[in-house]
Amino acid sequence: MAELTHAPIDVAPLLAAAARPECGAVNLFLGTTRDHHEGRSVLRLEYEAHEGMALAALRVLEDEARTRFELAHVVVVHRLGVVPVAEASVAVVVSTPHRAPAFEASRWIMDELKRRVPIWKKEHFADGGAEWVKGHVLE
Amino acid sequence: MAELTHAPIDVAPLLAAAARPECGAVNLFLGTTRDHHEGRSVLRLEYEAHEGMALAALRVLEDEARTRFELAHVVVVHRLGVVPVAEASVAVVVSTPHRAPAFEASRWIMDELKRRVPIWKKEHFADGGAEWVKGHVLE
Amino acid sequence: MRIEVRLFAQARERVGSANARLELPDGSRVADALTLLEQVYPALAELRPHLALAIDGTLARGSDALADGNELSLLPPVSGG
Amino acid sequence: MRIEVRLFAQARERVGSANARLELPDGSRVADALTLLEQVYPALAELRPHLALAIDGTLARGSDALADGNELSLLPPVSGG
Repeated sequence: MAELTHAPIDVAPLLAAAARPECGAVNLFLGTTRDHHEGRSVLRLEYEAHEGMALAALRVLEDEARTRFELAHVVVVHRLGVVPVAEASVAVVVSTPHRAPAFEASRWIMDELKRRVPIWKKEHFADGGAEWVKGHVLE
Repeated sequence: MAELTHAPIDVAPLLAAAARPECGAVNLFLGTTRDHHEGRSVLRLEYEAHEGMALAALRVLEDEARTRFELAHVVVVHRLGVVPVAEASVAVVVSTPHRAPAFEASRWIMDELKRRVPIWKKEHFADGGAEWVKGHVLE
Repeated sequence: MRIEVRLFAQARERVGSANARLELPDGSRVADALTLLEQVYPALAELRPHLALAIDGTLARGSDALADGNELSLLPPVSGG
Repeated sequence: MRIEVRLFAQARERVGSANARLELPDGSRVADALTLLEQVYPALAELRPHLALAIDGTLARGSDALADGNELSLLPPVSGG
């Protein structure tokens, strides 16, 4: 079940929970802070959420993905607050009997997460500026 | 760089090595032993390789994937010997600046690995039988 | 009636606070609350076409009615992940 | 000349060993080695259409020439992952 955390994401327990006897595939996707964006050097990202709505939206996403891709297991964890370069802001773990749906589900969850979940990302640049990333109007 | 191992695959160092400042996406795929296949209950898998050729083929795969998907980082680890249910026989880790190629590369590597790498898998069934999985003629 | 407003990201920064409190006449709708907020915080106007809105954690429209004690959230375009 | 044969998976099981040694006339090709192996181990015949072959770790064809000391690998259809 989805979680929000203000601490670094620990993937070990996520992978342990994803090991299922009935499955042949586990996929873990991590979205990490990249040190550049559109030619500017990025020092860190900072995330903010409507935590109640974000958690609810992530859990709906998990449920939809579980049905759509016949997942045996799915967990999304999103970190909030400052996320330094090379650290993960989001982890998506899925387990499936066969591998193709594991890739498809992970990708779909990430695409939908960026559209549907009230979380905001601010980039802090080496040149001193900071900007909220242009996002998607929530529907 | 690709590895073969007779021990359980430890993903922690693989993920640590995949954390790259210039990347925004890390994908880890694990192929795990499933407890059933075509209606039969599976107790364990057993893998065998032409180790020299398999390692060389995996490294060629890594190089091709690195070029084709512009990967910043790629490692494939394959376990040999007995792999119990729910444990990983193969791990593929990639890092990319953006997420789409991370999913595509992971999937491509797994598809090609099954065609090109001299590794063989035997299923041991609960009913006492054991069978080599029907595979792909190496080209 | 009294409405608690929660502001996020750009909306929060333009207002300078994560929270605001509005006093509105009975029968007011979400759009009325936004209009009042824009009078107090004109920097919000530019953001308004891009805002999603929620009443007590559920997405809402400008035409939705407000009730005393509602929490109204101003949600700029999202960018998680 | 002497050829070291390595057998994997089904090929290994049908022969009952991971290794074999062949003595072949000079000028022999990969196909000659296979034919001799099939005489000694008839259970290999059924597998032959599906085998890939390698000389010293490099994929080879039936028509490729063998040299003294070559290692010939018999590689059944692969199923890693």
